[in-house]
Amino acid sequence: MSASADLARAFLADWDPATTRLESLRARYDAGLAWVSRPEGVGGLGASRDDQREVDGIFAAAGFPDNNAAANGIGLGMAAPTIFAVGTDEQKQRLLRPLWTGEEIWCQLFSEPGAGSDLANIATRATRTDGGWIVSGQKVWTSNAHNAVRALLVARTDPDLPKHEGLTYFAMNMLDPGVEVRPLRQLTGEAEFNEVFLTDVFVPDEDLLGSVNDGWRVAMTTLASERVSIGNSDADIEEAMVDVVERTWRSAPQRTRDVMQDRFLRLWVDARVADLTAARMKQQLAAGRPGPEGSALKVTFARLAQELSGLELELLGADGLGYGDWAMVRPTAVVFTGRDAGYRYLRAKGNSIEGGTTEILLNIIAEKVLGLPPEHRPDKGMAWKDSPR
Amino acid sequence: MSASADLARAFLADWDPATTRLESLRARYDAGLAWVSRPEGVGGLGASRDDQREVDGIFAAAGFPDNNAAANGIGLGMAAPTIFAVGTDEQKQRLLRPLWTGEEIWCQLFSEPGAGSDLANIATRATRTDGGWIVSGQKVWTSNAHNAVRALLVARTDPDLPKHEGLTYFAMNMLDPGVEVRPLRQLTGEAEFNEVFLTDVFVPDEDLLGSVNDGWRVAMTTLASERVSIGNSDADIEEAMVDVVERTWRSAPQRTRDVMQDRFLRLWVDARVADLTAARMKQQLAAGRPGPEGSALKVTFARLAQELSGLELELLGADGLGYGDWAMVRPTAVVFTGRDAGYRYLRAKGNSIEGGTTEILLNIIAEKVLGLPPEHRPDKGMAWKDSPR
Amino acid sequence: MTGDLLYSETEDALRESVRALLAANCPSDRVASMYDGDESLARDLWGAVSVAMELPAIGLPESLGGSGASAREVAVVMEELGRVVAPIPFLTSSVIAQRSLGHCGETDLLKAMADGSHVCALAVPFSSFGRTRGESVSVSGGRVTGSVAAVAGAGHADVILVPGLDGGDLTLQAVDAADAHVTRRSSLDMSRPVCDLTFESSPAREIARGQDADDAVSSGLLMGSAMLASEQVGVAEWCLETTVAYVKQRNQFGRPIGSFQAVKHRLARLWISVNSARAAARNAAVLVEPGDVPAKVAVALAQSYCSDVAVLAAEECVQLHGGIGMTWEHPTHLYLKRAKADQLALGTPAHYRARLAALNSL
Amino acid sequence: MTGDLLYSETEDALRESVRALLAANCPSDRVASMYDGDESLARDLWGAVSVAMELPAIGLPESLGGSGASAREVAVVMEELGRVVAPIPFLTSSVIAQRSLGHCGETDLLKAMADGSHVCALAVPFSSFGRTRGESVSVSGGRVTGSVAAVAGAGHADVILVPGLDGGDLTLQAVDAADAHVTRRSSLDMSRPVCDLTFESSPAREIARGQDADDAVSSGLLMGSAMLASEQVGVAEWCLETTVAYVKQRNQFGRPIGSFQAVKHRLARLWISVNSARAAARNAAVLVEPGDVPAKVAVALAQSYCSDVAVLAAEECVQLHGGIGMTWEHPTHLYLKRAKADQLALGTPAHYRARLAALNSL
Repeated sequence: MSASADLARAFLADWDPATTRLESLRARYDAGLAWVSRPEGVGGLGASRDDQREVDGIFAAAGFPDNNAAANGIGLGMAAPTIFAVGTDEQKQRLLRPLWTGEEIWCQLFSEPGAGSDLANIATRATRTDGGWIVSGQKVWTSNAHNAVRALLVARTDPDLPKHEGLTYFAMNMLDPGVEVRPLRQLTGEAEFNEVFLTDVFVPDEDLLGSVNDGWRVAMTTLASERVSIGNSDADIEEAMVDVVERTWRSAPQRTRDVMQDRFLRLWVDARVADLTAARMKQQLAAGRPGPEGSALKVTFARLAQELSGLELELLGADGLGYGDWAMVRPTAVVFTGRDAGYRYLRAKGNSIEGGTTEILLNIIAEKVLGLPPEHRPDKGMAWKDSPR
Repeated sequence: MSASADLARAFLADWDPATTRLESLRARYDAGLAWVSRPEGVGGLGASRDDQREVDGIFAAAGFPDNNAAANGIGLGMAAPTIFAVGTDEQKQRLLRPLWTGEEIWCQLFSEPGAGSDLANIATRATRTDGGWIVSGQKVWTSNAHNAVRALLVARTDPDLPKHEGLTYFAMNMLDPGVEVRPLRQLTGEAEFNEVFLTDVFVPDEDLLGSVNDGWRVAMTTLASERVSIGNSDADIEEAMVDVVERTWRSAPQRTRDVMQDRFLRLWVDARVADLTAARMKQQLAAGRPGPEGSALKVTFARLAQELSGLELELLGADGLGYGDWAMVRPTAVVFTGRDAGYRYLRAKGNSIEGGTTEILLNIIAEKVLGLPPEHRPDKGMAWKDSPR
Repeated sequence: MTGDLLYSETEDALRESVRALLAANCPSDRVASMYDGDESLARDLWGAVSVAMELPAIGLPESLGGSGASAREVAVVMEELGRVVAPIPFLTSSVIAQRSLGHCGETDLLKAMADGSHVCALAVPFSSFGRTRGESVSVSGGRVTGSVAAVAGAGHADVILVPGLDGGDLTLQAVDAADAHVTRRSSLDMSRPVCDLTFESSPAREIARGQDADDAVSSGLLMGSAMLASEQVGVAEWCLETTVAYVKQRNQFGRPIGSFQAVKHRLARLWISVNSARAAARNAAVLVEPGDVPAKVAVALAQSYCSDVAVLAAEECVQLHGGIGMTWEHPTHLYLKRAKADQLALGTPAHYRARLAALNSL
Repeated sequence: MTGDLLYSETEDALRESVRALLAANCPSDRVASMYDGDESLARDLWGAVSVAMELPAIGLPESLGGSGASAREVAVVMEELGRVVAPIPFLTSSVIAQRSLGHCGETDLLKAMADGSHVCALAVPFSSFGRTRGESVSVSGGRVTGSVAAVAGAGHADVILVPGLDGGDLTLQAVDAADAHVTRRSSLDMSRPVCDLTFESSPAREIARGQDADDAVSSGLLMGSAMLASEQVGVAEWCLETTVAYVKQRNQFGRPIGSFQAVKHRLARLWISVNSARAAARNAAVLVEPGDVPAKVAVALAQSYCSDVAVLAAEECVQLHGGIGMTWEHPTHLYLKRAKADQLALGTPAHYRARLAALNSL
């Protein structure tokens, strides 16, 4: 029983279940019981990371309202670590409490039509003005933009520097009148993402995160946490694709199974071995030896999700020719299970694109792990404004 | 019945079967009945290409000695077209007759240890001397060098020019004392090829083929004929790999076939479709519309030979663990059929390397057929002697 | 020996006319709007191809009001229809149903189809492989009762050809579409949606029975499979061409993405596959007519190969377009859905490989 | 739950010693000369590993003169032996035969093997999958007659363990190698050549019968398959590392060939595969001991995956070395032959996939 757990029990002993949800969450934050390993005064106790699960369990068991983490994945998973890493004390005080309680949903304004794999090619401009910055440009592939009140924004502050060097990181207010959010419909019919158009959005100096022109470094920290979580997410959050397809397999006609046996078993073996590889990566992380396996797992799981979902439609025959619904809805989360096979097939195509394309991840493995030479980059070292695009 | 055929019959009517083999062949050449579509005076009649098969048939039927074309593939397939294309009249008179009759076997001295895929990187030097050139360097992957008396040689005559521009083509005498031929043993155990070391070999001016420093262009002509024939050779010369493996398949235990059915059938389908693709290419050629399919077919047949021969060993189980013979012999030709499966498996590995690697051929298709941008080449336009190597 | 696998001059000319007609009448945004329930393109385009080129009857003999085109020529039309994912019942009515009816000598119905005013559909699941046993429909006293799921081309059909069992006999029945319950299904490929059909004592006219009915259905499906391979070539070709064009103009890292060697090699390999698929599909078109064993082998070979190539081409098209290929706005998704549905249609490649093994004692 | 898939500190230390010993005693040119009939390395190396590290007995309990190493540790030795394609009968004698003998409680023979002076081989074809029926050898009155083809590790064996039928019963018989006809075969992998064995009324001592004999053979082969997966990881690893080093220093077109993206991506994919193979092989080593269903699943998973990865790695090694990879002079061919023979050894991946289907009702 940890000291954190004792504090949690003591807190709950005093807690009146009639308190509103929001007041309850704020009180828990103020008691340092939000993220216990973070420092005191900003939702934590400076305790061990290991205590968190125990504390969460105690609150859940007591029927304490939760902060609906799933609705604010970017806030909790990317914005909070970034603010902890580079934020000022004032920013931590101001931004982290509403973030953790879910009062302020965050989104991430990184990708642009001209800056996909080449993320550093961001063209959204932030120009100096009195007491802050004026931001204009277009962002794309923004999940949750239509719910968010805050954004992690990367914008170009100095086009005379090489592309990686003139970028700056901001915590932008999404409610500014210059922000227009448009749903971006995908091949599944749904609009999971948005396009975000920024027209003369004012960002005050107090919302600058880190230093001017140091945005690339900060963004890389943010993205590293994302990639580890993507490579690894299937196993934790929902049923794995292979389990879904294994169920379809068992109910397919024997004749179909006979002719597809070797093909299905190859994928099944690959998927089970991928699980072992993921398990081994977690053991390495736990042993304090982080490796490059996160990128590798993302490549593998993307391929498997695509091949398995493709095979599943073939197994289904006539049923595979149907499709649940093409209506343009706005899902709250991407869940493969519980949807029809056609959705799985189409949505899985994005697995090798979002959060780093397979091609970029293979480059990373080749260069960082194997030490092979980098790609030829004609724009290397050039001022961004002069570089070929 | 063509005029060429009439001449052949007339020639044979006069021919005394007691004539020696060599005299017979020389007489046939002198009568213009060697390669009938070539000009008169150099073994031809200026007749249509279509007549050749008929004429060959007539000679064969009459029991006329043949010129053992298989033993001089490079002479007939590469040297002769090159000499016809760029040779002087004197060279045609001097070189073509002994080539056709098989008195002079040819080999090809192109590849070097440092010039494989990057063939233009040839380092063998030919320096001017009185009445000719002095050649030094090392060549590799030379078939038939140990039987040859003549070689198609490409050597660097001007290192101050960019790499493609300073090369020159020669018809070199292999009997020169500066030529040393060493067998090059391969992973099959055999030595199909040779390394050839050239030390101050004298090549007289009369053996220069084409112009000084124009060797690259000439070499490309020579290689184009090689690649078409490689892409296409399996079908014509010997039993196709798929037929060999299909036989092994039929005699494999039913249990093995059950579990490998889909895998074998995929390869079988690919192989049959490759045959149709080859047939379609031939129809296009016959219709006067040559396409880039030669390179594509070579890529496909290499892959199929490798995958099929790999599968064959798996089908054989215990028998696949044996191997005919590791003795270092010097085969006269590469024949997959009639050898054991282990040999086929190992030898097929070379199919995607020799005569243009699969990687280079895919580059060619991407650039020449699809019009995609060329690879970055840091040595482009530089003097060869200054370029990075 | 192999037949002529090239395109004749007549075929080239036919392709040119069809392509021009489709370019003018089948914009991809209107295909996309079919997914949102606007089916106007389906009717408009069918009208256009009927009036301008009499395409619905291209394969019928001239005596029945058709153009007497060979399977080779019909295959060229299929390639072009695939290139624009045309949402018309050409495959289901003008190829499959016409072939089945032709087998039964149903000249009156065929004549009625010649000007495009009558559309026909064979009531088998679109995923059917080679034949049907008709066991989900029973026939009695000139009426049919039962249901068939996932039928393609039934949405705008006037006449449904229903395989059904009368006692132990397979029969083929012509049913007026007005007498059937036709339920549209939300389909993976809305440019060729499938319908569930239900018959409740629907009045029917028998057009074949026993072996004859079986043969009529099989020959329709065999011809359909052969022609589907050419559609798949058209789909694959559009995907390849569109991707090649995109990677030339899309820059990242200061270079066209088409200058990255991994991209180049993938596209070169795809080109090899598409080129091979063309040879396989042409071979099927050349050999399919007699419906004999060589025809079946050629069709099975083409379906084994072309189905997967079309899917691969569409998948590569999405991947190499990056995010834009995932959007509704870009037409690529229409091709991905068509390619995947086509792979399931008329039997999957795995089924055809198993058939090839049987046909060749492998 | 998954066991510990990492290498322990003990295992790292063991690896280091074995690697140093092999680096000093197993040069690749001497492995190559085995293909030309010079087998001196096989005996010299076996002597070296016996004297310096008592490797032949590493897996035996200490009571029998061994080191009592776990399967996890033995697997580390196998990885290192694979990295140098070591031509010693460790897998066949110290893993398979020892396991079978251990099952029968044959302590005398095991003790005799502890110092490496006795080498044992189980007389089954090296391609055997899981078990044997022993039908090619008959047993009668303490003598065995019959033959077994393609046995690995029999060339230098002193004792042959022969499964044979006595009436209807499977038995396991110990035969002195001197009493058997051992014919060396020219083998695909001469660093682990196979022999054909013939017995003509050879005197034999029965060491197991019936279910006991069956179990002895099966447990030896199961352990062998698990350990083979680690050998395959070692083979794959050497091929990957050697290729990566080569493409960094080999220039063509003024650039290292490792700067071409198609090459980079292939090697990155290969790294992913080798890394995954390691997880699968470790899992088999962790779970194999009890020989129960989870052990069988883990071993089948590892064999299904690692066999193909080793072959792929060796094939990529040849291809990316270009011509030099095709030469006798370069050691790559030794790994290609080992990898391919290992793929056929103890059952092919296809057989293991079929077994996984059966074990998991797939």
